[in-house]
This record gives sequence, C-alpha cells and structure tokens, in this order.
Amino acid sequence: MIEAPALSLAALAPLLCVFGAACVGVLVEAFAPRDVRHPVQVAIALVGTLGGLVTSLLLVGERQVTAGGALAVDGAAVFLQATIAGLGALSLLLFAERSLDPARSAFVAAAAVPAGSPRDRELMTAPRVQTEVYPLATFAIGGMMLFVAANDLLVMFVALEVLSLPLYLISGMARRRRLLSQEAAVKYFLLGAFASAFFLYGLALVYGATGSIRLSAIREASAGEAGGGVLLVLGLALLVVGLMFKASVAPFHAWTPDVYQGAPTPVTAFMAACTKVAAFGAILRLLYVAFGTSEWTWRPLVYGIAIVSMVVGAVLGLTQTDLKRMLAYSSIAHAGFLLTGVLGYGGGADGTGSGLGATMFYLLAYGLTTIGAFAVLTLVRDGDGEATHLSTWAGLGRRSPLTAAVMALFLLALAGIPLTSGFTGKFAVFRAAIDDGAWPLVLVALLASAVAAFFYLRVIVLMYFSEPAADGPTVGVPGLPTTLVLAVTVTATVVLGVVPGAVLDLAEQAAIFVG
Amino acid sequence: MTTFPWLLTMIAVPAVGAAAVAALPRGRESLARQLALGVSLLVLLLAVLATIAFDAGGERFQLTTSVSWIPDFGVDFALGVDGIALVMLLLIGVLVPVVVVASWREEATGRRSMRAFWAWLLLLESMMVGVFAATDVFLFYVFFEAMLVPMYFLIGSFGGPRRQYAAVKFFLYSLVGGLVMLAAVIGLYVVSANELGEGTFAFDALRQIEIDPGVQKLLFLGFFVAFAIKAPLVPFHTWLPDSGAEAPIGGAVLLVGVLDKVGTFGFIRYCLPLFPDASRDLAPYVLVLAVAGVLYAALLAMGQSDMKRLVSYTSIAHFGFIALGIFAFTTEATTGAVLYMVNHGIATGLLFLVVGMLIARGGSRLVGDYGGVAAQAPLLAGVFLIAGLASLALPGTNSFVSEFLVLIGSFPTRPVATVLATVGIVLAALYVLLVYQRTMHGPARGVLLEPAPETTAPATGGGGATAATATLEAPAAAPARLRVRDLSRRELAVAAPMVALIIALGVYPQPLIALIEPAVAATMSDVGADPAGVSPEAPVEGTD
Amino acid sequence: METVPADGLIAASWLLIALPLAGAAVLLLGGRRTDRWGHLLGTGTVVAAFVLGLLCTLQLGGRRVDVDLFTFVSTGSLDVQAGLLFDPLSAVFVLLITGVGALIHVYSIGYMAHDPRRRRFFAYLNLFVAAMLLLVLGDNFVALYVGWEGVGLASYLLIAFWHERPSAATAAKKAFIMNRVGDVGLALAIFLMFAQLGTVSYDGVFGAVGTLAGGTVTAIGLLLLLGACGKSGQFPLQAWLPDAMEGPTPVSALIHAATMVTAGVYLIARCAPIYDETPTARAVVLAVGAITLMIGAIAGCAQDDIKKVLAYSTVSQIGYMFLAVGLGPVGYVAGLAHLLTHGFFKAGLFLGAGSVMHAMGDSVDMRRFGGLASRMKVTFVTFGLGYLALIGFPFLSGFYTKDAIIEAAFDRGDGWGYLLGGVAILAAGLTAFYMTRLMLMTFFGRPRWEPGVHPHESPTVMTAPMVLLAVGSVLAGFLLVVAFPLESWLTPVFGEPEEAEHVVAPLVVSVLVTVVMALGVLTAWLFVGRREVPVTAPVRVSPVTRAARRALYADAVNESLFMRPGQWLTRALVFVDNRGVDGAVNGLAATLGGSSSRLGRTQTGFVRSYALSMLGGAVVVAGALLAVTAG
Amino acid sequence: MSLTHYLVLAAILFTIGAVGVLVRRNAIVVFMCVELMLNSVNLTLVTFARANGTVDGQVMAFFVMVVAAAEVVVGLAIIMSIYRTRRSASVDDANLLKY
Repeated sequence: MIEAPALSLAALAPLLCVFGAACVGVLVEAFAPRDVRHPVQVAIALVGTLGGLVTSLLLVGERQVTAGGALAVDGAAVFLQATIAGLGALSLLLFAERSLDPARSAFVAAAAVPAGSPRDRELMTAPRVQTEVYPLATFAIGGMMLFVAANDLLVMFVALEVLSLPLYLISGMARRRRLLSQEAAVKYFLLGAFASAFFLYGLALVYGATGSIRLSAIREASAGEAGGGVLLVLGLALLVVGLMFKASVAPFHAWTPDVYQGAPTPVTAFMAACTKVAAFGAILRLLYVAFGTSEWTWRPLVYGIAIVSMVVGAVLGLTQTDLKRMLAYSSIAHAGFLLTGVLGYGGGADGTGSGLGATMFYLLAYGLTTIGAFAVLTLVRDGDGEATHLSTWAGLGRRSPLTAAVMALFLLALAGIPLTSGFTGKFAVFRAAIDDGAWPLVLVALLASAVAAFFYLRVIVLMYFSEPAADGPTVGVPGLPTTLVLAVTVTATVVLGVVPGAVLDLAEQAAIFVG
Repeated sequence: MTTFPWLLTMIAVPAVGAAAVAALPRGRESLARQLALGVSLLVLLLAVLATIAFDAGGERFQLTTSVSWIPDFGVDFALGVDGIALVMLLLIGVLVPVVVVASWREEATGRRSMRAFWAWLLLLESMMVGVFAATDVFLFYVFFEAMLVPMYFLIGSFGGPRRQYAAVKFFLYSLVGGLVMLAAVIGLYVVSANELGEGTFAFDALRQIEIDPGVQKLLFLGFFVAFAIKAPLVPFHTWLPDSGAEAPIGGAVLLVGVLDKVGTFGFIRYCLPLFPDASRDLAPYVLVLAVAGVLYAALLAMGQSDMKRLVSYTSIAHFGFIALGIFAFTTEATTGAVLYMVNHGIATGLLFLVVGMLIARGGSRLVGDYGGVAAQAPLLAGVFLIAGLASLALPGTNSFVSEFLVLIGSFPTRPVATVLATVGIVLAALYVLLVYQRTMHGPARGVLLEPAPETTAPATGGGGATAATATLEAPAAAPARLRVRDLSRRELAVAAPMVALIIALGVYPQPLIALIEPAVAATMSDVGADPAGVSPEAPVEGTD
Repeated sequence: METVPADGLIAASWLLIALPLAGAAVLLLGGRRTDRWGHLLGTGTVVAAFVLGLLCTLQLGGRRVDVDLFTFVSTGSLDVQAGLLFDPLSAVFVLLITGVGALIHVYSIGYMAHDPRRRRFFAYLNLFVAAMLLLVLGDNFVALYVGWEGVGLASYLLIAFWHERPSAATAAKKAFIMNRVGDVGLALAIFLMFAQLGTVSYDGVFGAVGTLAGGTVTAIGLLLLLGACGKSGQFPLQAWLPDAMEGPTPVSALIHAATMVTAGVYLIARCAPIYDETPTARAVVLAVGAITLMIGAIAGCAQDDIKKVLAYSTVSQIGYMFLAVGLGPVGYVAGLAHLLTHGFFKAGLFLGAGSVMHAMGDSVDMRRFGGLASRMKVTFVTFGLGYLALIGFPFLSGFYTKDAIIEAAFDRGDGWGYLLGGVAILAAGLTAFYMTRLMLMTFFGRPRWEPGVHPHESPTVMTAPMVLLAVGSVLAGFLLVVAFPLESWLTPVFGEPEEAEHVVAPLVVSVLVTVVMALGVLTAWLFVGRREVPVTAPVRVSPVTRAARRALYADAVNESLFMRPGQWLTRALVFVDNRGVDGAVNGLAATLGGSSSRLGRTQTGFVRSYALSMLGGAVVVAGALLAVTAG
Repeated sequence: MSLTHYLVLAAILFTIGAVGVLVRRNAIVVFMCVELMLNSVNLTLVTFARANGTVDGQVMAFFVMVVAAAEVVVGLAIIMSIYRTRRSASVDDANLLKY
C-alpha cells in the first residue's frame, strides 16, 4: 500500500481555487449557450482569481512544505501568489472590457477564422467573443501561482508550461490587427518552447549532478567547493536562461517588444505584470533556495545581466515610437532593476539581505503600475483600434486631461519619481543592493533610470506640451471594468508611494523561503 | 516652543490650495487666481508667524514635527527649521504672492487653462517649503525630486517656443543629479545602519556619525553632484539658461529664486555637516568651480542676446559667489552665502520680473529688439535699473551686504579665489549696464517703435537746457517714438515690495543675519571651522 | 587722538545724509506730483544740510566725534557699525560738498528750467550729495565703500541723464565700469584689513596698522590707491572722466570737478596712518599724481570741446593733489587746500562753461565760440576770475595752493623731489597755456557762431552762484593758507605741522611758477590769440597734437588691451558654452539616441535571429558561470 | 557503451535541435527541432535515472512527454492559424513586428 503524500489542502487552497475556476470555465465553454458565456466566464474567472487572492491572504504567515515536498507554501510564495492573483484579477477585468471598442472586445470573435477573410470581416463587429480566453488566462494565473510555490524543478517546469501555453494562445487572439497578433503568438511560442527546452535540459543536468530535483537537495549539493561540479553549474546556467527568458531579461528579451506590441493590450498588461512576478518569484526561489549556499557562483552573472538588461532596456527604449513597444523596453529595464534587488541576497547586518522583500515589493508596485499604464493605452483609440503610435498622443493632455494625468502618473512611477510606488520600489531594491556592497551596480542602475526617464518624459511632453493633431485619436469612455482597474492601480501607485509602510512591512515579513 | 505645526501647515496649505484650484470647473479662471493669491498670502503670513515663533538663540532645529513615516526604511516625516531654512521659507513666502500677481494676466499658450498654472504653482510652493523644512534626509530627497514635477509642467506647458526642450533638459539634468544623490542617500543609510545598528535618515543622528574618509568622499560627491546641478556650478549649468529662458516669468523667478537655492542649501545643510572631512579635502576643487562660475558665467552673460538667458547666466555667476562663501568655511562667508541666497532670490527675481514686463510689451526676448525705453517708460526703466544694480551688488541694495560678506569672509581663508571672484564684480557691472544701456538708453528703436512716424513734435526733447536747444537738437524728421506704456498698477504692485525689500535689506540686514548666524555657526563647528569667525592674523592692539 | 561720543547738534549729523536722501526719495517716489516744486525741495535739503554742517563744524572745535547709529552687519568676528565720524577733515569736506553743492543746485534751477525731467535731475543730485556725505562721514571702511559706490551710481545716473544720446549712455557706463575697477581695489584693501586686523573701522585699522608687516601695509596702500585712481580719474583709470562731460554741466561742476573726483584724495588723506607706514605706496601715489597731471595737462591743450578742456584740467589738477598727498605728512594739507580751492574755481569754471553753452545752444565746440566777452559780461568776469585762480595768478587762490604743493615737492630734497617739482612747474605752464587758449577761443576774437545762435547772458539764478564761486576762487586761497590756515584746523587729524626745511626758497618757487605761467599765457596768445581760429580743427597736425587730441591714446589702449580681447573672449566663451559644454551634453544624448537606433536594428523581427541571440546568451551565461566556478 | 555515451548523444541531439531552430525556416520544422531538444532531454533524464539508480528520471521523462504533447497542440494551433492567413509557414515571413 503506497501512502498518499502529505497534502495540506488548506495550503493549496489558492491554487485549487484558481485551477478549479479554470476547469469550470472549460466546462462552461462546452455546455453553456453562447450568449451567456461571456458574463459567466468573466464571473467564474474573477471569482476564481479573487478566491485565490483571498485564500492566499488567509495563508499569511504559513510556512510549510507540502504535496510530498513538491510545493513550498511559505511567506514569499503566499505574497507572490496573492500578488499574481490580484494582478491577474485586474488583468481579467481588462479582458472583460466591452464598451470601449465598437467591435465590443479586444479579443477575436472566432480565432479559427483566417484573418482578413470575408468571414473575419463579418465577425469583426460581432458581439461574439472567443470566450476561451478566460479559462486560458485563469489557467495561466494558476500556473504562475504554482510557479512561485514550486519546490522542485519538475513542478517548476510544469508550472512554466501551464502558464506559458495559454499565454501563447491568447497572445494571438486580438480582434484587430490580427496578423500582428498571430505573429506575436508564433514568435512567443517558438521562442518560449526553445527556452523551455533550455530549462528542461538544465533540469536534467541538475538531476544528473545531484540525483534529485528537490531544491533543498540541490542546496546541499551545491554547497561544495566548486559549486557542486560542472554539471550542476551548467544546469544552473540553463535553468537561469529559461527563467530569464520569461522575465524578459536581456539578452533573453528579444521576444518582449514584438510580443508586447502584437498581443491584445489586455494580454500584454497581463504578461507584463503577472509573468514578470511569476518569473522573478521562480528566479528568487531557484537562486536563493537551491543555490543560496553557492551565491558566489551566480552573483557575478546576475550582476552582469542586470547591467545589460538595464542598459538595453533604457537605451533601446529611447527611440521607440510605439507606446506598447516602449513599455516593453521599459519592462526589460525594470527586469534589470529587479535583478539589483535579487543581488541583495545577503550582507545585511544579521546575515540576511533585504533583497527578497524589496524585490517582492518592487514586483507588486511595478505590476500595478504597468497594468494601469496598459489600461490607459486601451482607452486611446482611433479608427483602427488603439492608437499606440506616440505621435497620435500629442496634445492628449488638452483633449482629455484626466486620461493624460493618469498616464503621466504611471509614467512618473515607472521613472521612479518620489511619492509614487516606483520610487519606493527602486529605493527598496537599491538599498538591498548597496547593503550588499553592490553600489557600482546601483550607480549604473540610476544612470539607466535617468536614460529611461527620458522616454517616459517624452510621452508626457507629447501629451501636455504639444499641440493636438487635428485628426487625433479619441479617448474612449471606459466601462466599469477598466474604470475599476484604473481606480485600483492609480490608488495603489499613489498609496505605495506616499504611505508604503504597511505593504513594505508585509513584504518584509513575507520574505521567507522554506525548503 | 509652540505646539502648532507651522511647517506642516505651510506644506499642507498650498498643497490643498493646489488641489482646490485644480478642482475648479473650467472657466473659473479668475477665481482660480484669486484663490492662488489668497493661499500664497496665507503662506506668507504663516512664514512670518513662524519666524516670530522661532527663537534665534534657541535650539538649532525648531518648530519641529515628527511622525514615523516608513518604519522599514527608518524614515520619519520629520520637519524642523534652523535659521537658514527659515529665511528660505520667508523668501518663498514673499516670492510666491509676487509671482502670482506678476502672472495675473499671463496668457496661457494655446488653449491651455491657466487653472493648471495656478495649481502647479501652489504645488511647487508646497514642495519647496517641504524641501527646506525636512530634517530627514529621505524626506528631503523626496521633496527634492518631487519638486521637479510641478516645475517641469510649469516650463513645459506655459513656457516659450522651445519649452519642450527646456523642460526635458531641466528634468533630466535634475533627475540625473537626484539619482546620483539617491545612491549617496542610500549609502548614507547603510553606513548609519552599520554604525548605529539601525539605519536612520534623521539629520541629527547622521551628523553624529564618524564616517570613514574614503566613504565620506564618495557620499559627498553623490550629494555634491546633485546640488551642483541644482544650483548650477560650471560645468553643470547649461540647463539653466534654457530653462530660465523658456520658463514663464513666474516660473523662472521661482526657479532661480528658490528652487536652485536647494542646491546651495544642500551644500550647507548636508554636504558640510555630514561629510566634514570630505568637504575640507575637496573644498579646493569646489572653489575652482565656484570661481570659474563667477567669471565664466559673467563673461557669457555679456555675450547673450536673449535677456532671459542673460539673467540666467548672471544667476550662475551669483551661484559661484554663494558656493565660494560656503566652501570658504568661515562664519562670515557662509552667513553671507545664506544671505546671498535670499537676496539673490529677490534681486534676480525682480530682474526676471522686469525683463518679463519688457518682454510682455515687445514680444521679443532679444536685447537688440529694444532701445530707448527709459525715455517713455521711466518707471519700468527705474525698476529695471534697481534690479540690475541689486544684481551687480551695489551698496545700498541687499545683494551688496551678502556679496561683501561672502568676499570678506572668504578672503582670510581663500585669498586667491576671493581675489579672482572680486574681479567678477567688475564683470557684473558690465553685463548689467550693457543690457541696461542697450534696452533702456539711446534713441528709440526696436520692436516697440510706433509703426507710422507721426509728425507731432516731440515735447520731451533730446536733452537741452532751453527750448532753443530742443529745436536745435531735434533731427529734421520727427524722431522715432516707442509705443510703450509704463508700469501698470498691477506691475507696480509686483515691483514695489521687491524694491522695498532690496533697499530695506540693503540698509538694515542685521535682523536676517541674526537669524542665520547661529545655524551657520553650528555648521561651522560641524565642519571643524571656528564658529566664532575669522581670527585676524596679526595681533590686534588698541581696537575697540 | 581720542574719539569722543557725539553730543549736541553733531549727534544729529546723520541728518546731513538723511536730508538729501529724503529729498531724493520724495522726488523719485513722488512722481509728477512733485514736478512743480521738486527743484525747490532738492535745493532746500542741500541748503539745510549746509547750514547744519556749518553749525556742526562750529560746534566741533578740534574734536573727533563719533556718532554711533546702528549695527549694520555683525556676524562671526566681523562687526560693522553704521556710524559717522565727524572730525575736522570730514567737516571740511562736508562744507565743501554742501556749500558748493547748494550753489550748484541753485544754478541748476535755472540751467535745467526747461528740461522736462528737471525733478529727476534734482533727485539724482540729492542722491549724490547724500552718498558723498556718507563717503566722507563714515567712520569705517564699509561706510566709505557704500558712499564710494553710491556716488558712482549718482554719477552714472547723472552722466546718463540725457540717455537718449548714445554717447551719454556710453560715457555713463564707462564711468561706472572704470570706477568699479577701482572699487575692486578698495574692496580688496578692506578684505585685507579684515583678514589681518579683524576690523574695518577707522579707529581699529589705524590703531593697529603699525603691527602689520611692511608688505601687507604696502599692499593695502596700493589697493586703496587703485580705488582712489578709479574714483579720481587718475592714471591708469583716467579715461572715463573726460567722457563724463556728457552729463549736464552742473553735474560736471559738482561731481566731476568739485567733489566726487576728489574722493580719492580724501581717501588717501584719511588713510594717512596707513600711508605713513609705507613709503613704497606713497612713492606710487606720487608717480600716479605726476603722470596724471602731465597727461591731463597735455591732453587739455588740444581739445576743442570747452568741457573736455576743463575735464582734462580737472584730471591734471587732481594729479597735483595726489602728488601732494603722496608726499606724506608735509603734503596732506597742501593737497587738501588745493582740493578746496580747486573745488571753488573749477566749479565756477564749469558753471561758466554751462552758462556759455546755455547761450550757444548747448554747443561745446570752442571753434564756434569767440567774442563772447561783450555779450556775457557776468559770465566773462566770473569765468575769468576762475581762470586766473586756476592758472595760479598771483594772490588768487590757485597761486597759494599750487605753490604749496610745488614747494613741498622740492622739499623732498632728493632728485625725485626736483623731478616732481619740475614736472609740476611744467604742468603749471601747460595749464596756463590751455586755459588761456580756452579763454581766447571763447571770449575773445571774432564771433564764429553757428547760424541762428544769439548769445545772451544767463538768468540771475545762474549767475548768482557763479559770482559767489568767483569770489571764492579769488579769496579761498588767501583764506585757507594765510588768514585761517587749514593747516591748524587739520592739526587734530594730521598732527602738528613740522616746520619744513625748504630746499628751494618759497619765493623762488613762486617766482618760477609765475614766470612759467606767464610763458604759458604768452604762448597761447601767440598760437591762438593772434590768429584767426579755424572753425574746423586742422587735420594736418603734428603727431604730438594728434596724440594730445586723443588724450595720449588712453582709450585706444583700453580698447585694444581690454575691450576687444574681452569681446573676443566673450564670443569665444559663448561658443565654447554652446558647443563645448552644452554640446557635450547634447552630444551624449545624441550618442545615446544613435546607439539606440543602431542597437534597435538588432531587433530584426526574425524569430531565428532572436533564437540565435538567446543561444548566444545561454552560451555566455554558461561560460560565465563555469569561469566563475572554475576560477 | 557507457552512460556517458548516452549523455553525449543527448547533448548532440540537443545541439542539433538548437541549430535546427536557428537554420530552418518552416515553422513546423522549427517546432520539430524544439521537440528534438525536448526528447534529447528525455534521453538525458533516463540516462541519469539509470546512473542514479532511481526511477525519478524516467517519471520525469513521462512528464516531459505529456507537456510536449500539450505544447504540440498549442503550437500547431498557432502555426495553423497563421498559415491559413498567410499561406506560408515560413517563420521569416512573420516579420511585421520589429525594431
């Protein structure tokens, strides 16, 4: 009789909630009539993610390894799961927006219909929507939540695929500019699969080196002289590649601008916020838990990659003319900033650095801001849908002061201006890094922030200081979902900038890995 | 000591005012400006009351308020002022209402609403108060950076033709400086954590820490670069002429009058006390920049054809004097430097305002587009002259006292730098009088000329003693006349208080000095200089 | 000598400054409302100040009274009290300033009667008087400096009074700037005193100056001299003074002849305790005085502008005074006496010139004058008396005071003494020449008037001051040297006069000077009086004349040495700032932008190249990790 | 043959797959190359399982297969949809998004 592995259902509740909702969504897709599917799907997805959020909040303080050692439900996992669930719910709200586009949704009516075909044109303005996006997104959210709690590499790999595969699909489901959307999907898919292969090979090598894929076992094995041997180090390298890809860290960032630009904007928001959180959650867990004892092996690497990422993101962002692409480069630069936080692993007064808490706070702050920024992008439209070309935003401040003000706030937050969440986050990660002696890196980071600030400013300049074009875009009146998203993100951006104490505290207290 | 939170109120009042102005419905422009004026006058009143509540001989920091803000970072929302900060608050209190009145009829560029202008202005005031009142380094940094935003919008939305370029340049320069400072701020925190066991940003606690000299130098540089960009020292200065030229007049006044003073204020408040060894070691290099600024910027000012750029360059020269005074490490010079900060705000503020009045009449910023204005607008010319004379530090004007103190205080410790800087006073006379002569003196010419020559004989004459003279001197054709009106009542209301302050502080500066000196003396003892001031080299016998 | 606290009227001596200052303030702030009576108020304040000054002087006796007013600046060890020092020296100056000032104010009522800006003229004049009084009454160097620059401002405002004329505006600016150059010296001297002695009050500095090293004292003395040169139009800063004649003539009389330009002499006399310690600085003062008196005299010989002649004459006469005070204790009183008499006759001469200009339609070109003696009798007589006083006609005032200076120079006894004395005598001859030339060209000969000019005598309000000044010109020398010796009045300041050992007998000097003077007059008559004066200046003249016309190329030197290089430097620096400093920043931005678009090209859109970059990245990552672990 | 040979073979397969991704244009072929990489990993896992004497590696291989199958489904769907629009499965044709 084989004993069932120890399984704490309570600790798994957030995951169960989200995956359950996803499964129900699939069933709904199969059985519910087409007319009611949309509201039902939205409701189920929201209930699932919000359930995930609530249950994970209830788990605060939980520290255990469960599911036969496959999952670690610890402070960091819970914090990140809650973050992902919350950001996921916000993204889903963006998915659900139906009043902005005359075509009624950002998502295609029938993905199977070839783009540009007569049938496609016919369906262009149909109220029908490919409602599978909701269960798909819910699955992705579930995968992400699993990703950050994975305590062995296999679970991590499975979670990686669970979060990725739905993303590949929904990236290709834009209603307008379908060619771009599909291209984004193909690129994302091929490169994603390529990266997973690296991750997987890394897994295999680690397994070969240590005989186990349990993080704690790897930790013991890597504590040795040479970091556990060539195989283990190679394995680490390949694992890092796979994860950095997801986190869109340069030089594994190439897909990011293309996919961010091509995917439907709500999906881009979802990817920018949630995927980033999940990927960094996994990076932190892998580096801190599995390779924490051999920090010296990966520290120079992360140092270098952080610099490359910040510089590439900041410099390439300078000349972008498409807002979504620009935000993609911004996301690459932010990945670099996050890595400076990752470097704050140790070196604090009591031997443990403040890097984990700082990075988690940064993820939350950045996720909220970036979702908000993409949400604003969905509002500004012209005849072809969203007007994402920079030039079309000229004079928006005069045309629609509120929209421009909200966007300006998000941009200032991304630039890291004090009294916004972006500043608090930057301050936290930089402090962690300097604490650990990485002040040259921080200097580079600060200079990169200055360069990056230029392109954020450029948007503000356009919005406020330029004359509006005669045939400029219109600003749609957002429906309830988008309004809600904007309200939440604006509030969060300001609150986390002005009175971040409570959340910082939370992140600090959650900065615990078990396993 | 009072329990009323003066400083918090001074931050909150304009912030709330800004929100109220911004919330006004479209079309209530005049209500907006009335509100702005009311709020700014209220702040002035608060500043005056706070000064009364302040005890010059008492504790270093007074009127303190402290609330824990971000405990994880050891950050407190701690406010408090010493004499130095207090006089800056007074300066803010005076300048903002003046700027409001000066901008009363400012036309928004394009179709932008002026409500935004008033709102940004008040928000800027709030931030400026905060930056001077903060006694927590983190809080200071927050205000330091946040202050950029309203000024950025003031320049970018309401500025001249190249406002976009200027606004972005302003923001990026300041941001780069600010970010370098951020690194130093964090570094300071880390150092404090290592020294005290628990990180802190409280100024008073940080002052006590002995920092390793090497680290001190790095941290000093971090702060210094930010401040040297803000109070532009050569070669970090090129943003100021652009910003000063493109900003709306009100914005320019506050920019050079107050905002840039944060840099020099930062030297005194942060660089010197926190990093005394580094300050002493690096002072010679700073002095080179300071003196270079005095001379270089003065020469450049002469070469400018744009009046607003010219005034900006004069400011750079003045900042050189201030930096000289600060890094001479004598009580006299540093007191002079602080006084200079106030006086420069008033003098250059008035210069900007009056240049703005001229530009408002002619629509051109170029010196060469004006000429002979004094003949028909004597009040305008007079105010221009007074502002100019204050700028060249003529005795009897406020700037003289400060410039004199800076130089006389610097001479004993830094004779060479002082001698070079003193040459700057000749250059100052040159740039002021050159522009004054070109615009105000000489025959009427330029953009203000009446379009069609009129045949009516000029009664004013060209300067003769008799009527016969006048006819003799008058050229055959009717001389050109300008179509220019003299200062309006509103403009007089702008200029009068400034002129009054220029004269009053020029004749009787001692009350301000008494307010400033204790804080300066404290700073001097922080940096290891004798707070009692210069001691003469030769023995003094038989003096009173 | 001991300083005593103020009592009686002297305690109110701050009113001396306050009265004209208040007058200026009322006139400037009052605007057009004060147009009708502004000139009366302006004159009234100065007259009142004169009366007050006279009463104070009578009360003074030989004392040295300090009037403490308020703390001006006190920080660290620097303590500057706003206070007045009323002693015989300042009393003399107070009387000169307010006395001559009052007369010139009265004169200006008539002279400026038709000028629409007369009110402002009086305001500026009042401002000047106030600043000048502060200059001579201050009891410390800072107060002196404040007054020093204050008179500079008044001078600027008054030279540029007719600012529509570009030449006037330029002259005013030039005056201010060159004064500022001198002011730098004065300022540095004050800094040096503070650094060395820790005080800037007269008492403090003079009391302790003996403790200083010789080099320091010399430095202070030279720096003070620089200041004095700027204000007094002495070499090398003399070029502004002739240009300053662009101002209305009363201004030239008051500021640029009688009072302000003699401030340098006052400064050196006041700082006698310093100069007593430093023979080197005194020698430089001597040299400056000698050079300047020659430059002024030579340049004066070739001018056709009546005011310019007088201006160069002023330059030259102040050179005499510098020469005198440079001689040290023996010369102070002589210099000050000449200063006072010069104040009378030069003011009178300027007022006379103003009267002539008034009559000639503001023309200053002597070549278009001539034969005015009969048309303007009062002017002619008063001017003539001033002329005689200036050239040192026996027993008029210049005779007494100039001779004293020349005697004192000879009394040095060494070769330098003879040289200086010789120069002074030569210059006396030149003075006689150019002044006679002026007289001849203006009042004698055939009229060469511009068409439409009808000379007439000036109104009484103008002639009365001229008469008074003429009386002064005649009597002042006798009064100051013989009747009520200035020497004894100033004894409390400069100490007991020592009985000079005359190297050359005074009588010999007097005779010599008088003979040379007569020669000068004769030469002038030979060159100018006998022939017809051409209405345009001859072009083909000797290089000497050409040089004299251009004031020995002082302006040319200034231009080529300072102005042009300065302009060039300015232009170069503007270029450097725009292209260099700002260009570096903009270049950095452009570089970033350029590398951005170049790097952006790597984002080709091809999946396979992306995959390649990832693979490359993976190799690098793996290589790096292996390198770290292996190394 | 020692286990090392298997590992080397797997590595070679992985490399072939990776190079295939880089050089082939047809999306399907590219995708198959990725599948080849995954299968080389499977081989590695099984080899290591053998070496370690546990079955964990074999179990993992099954996991990988399942995941790969899922990936095929998703991947083919995406490639199909773009093929139907563009009438081309060349990855180089999908080149609208760049710079």
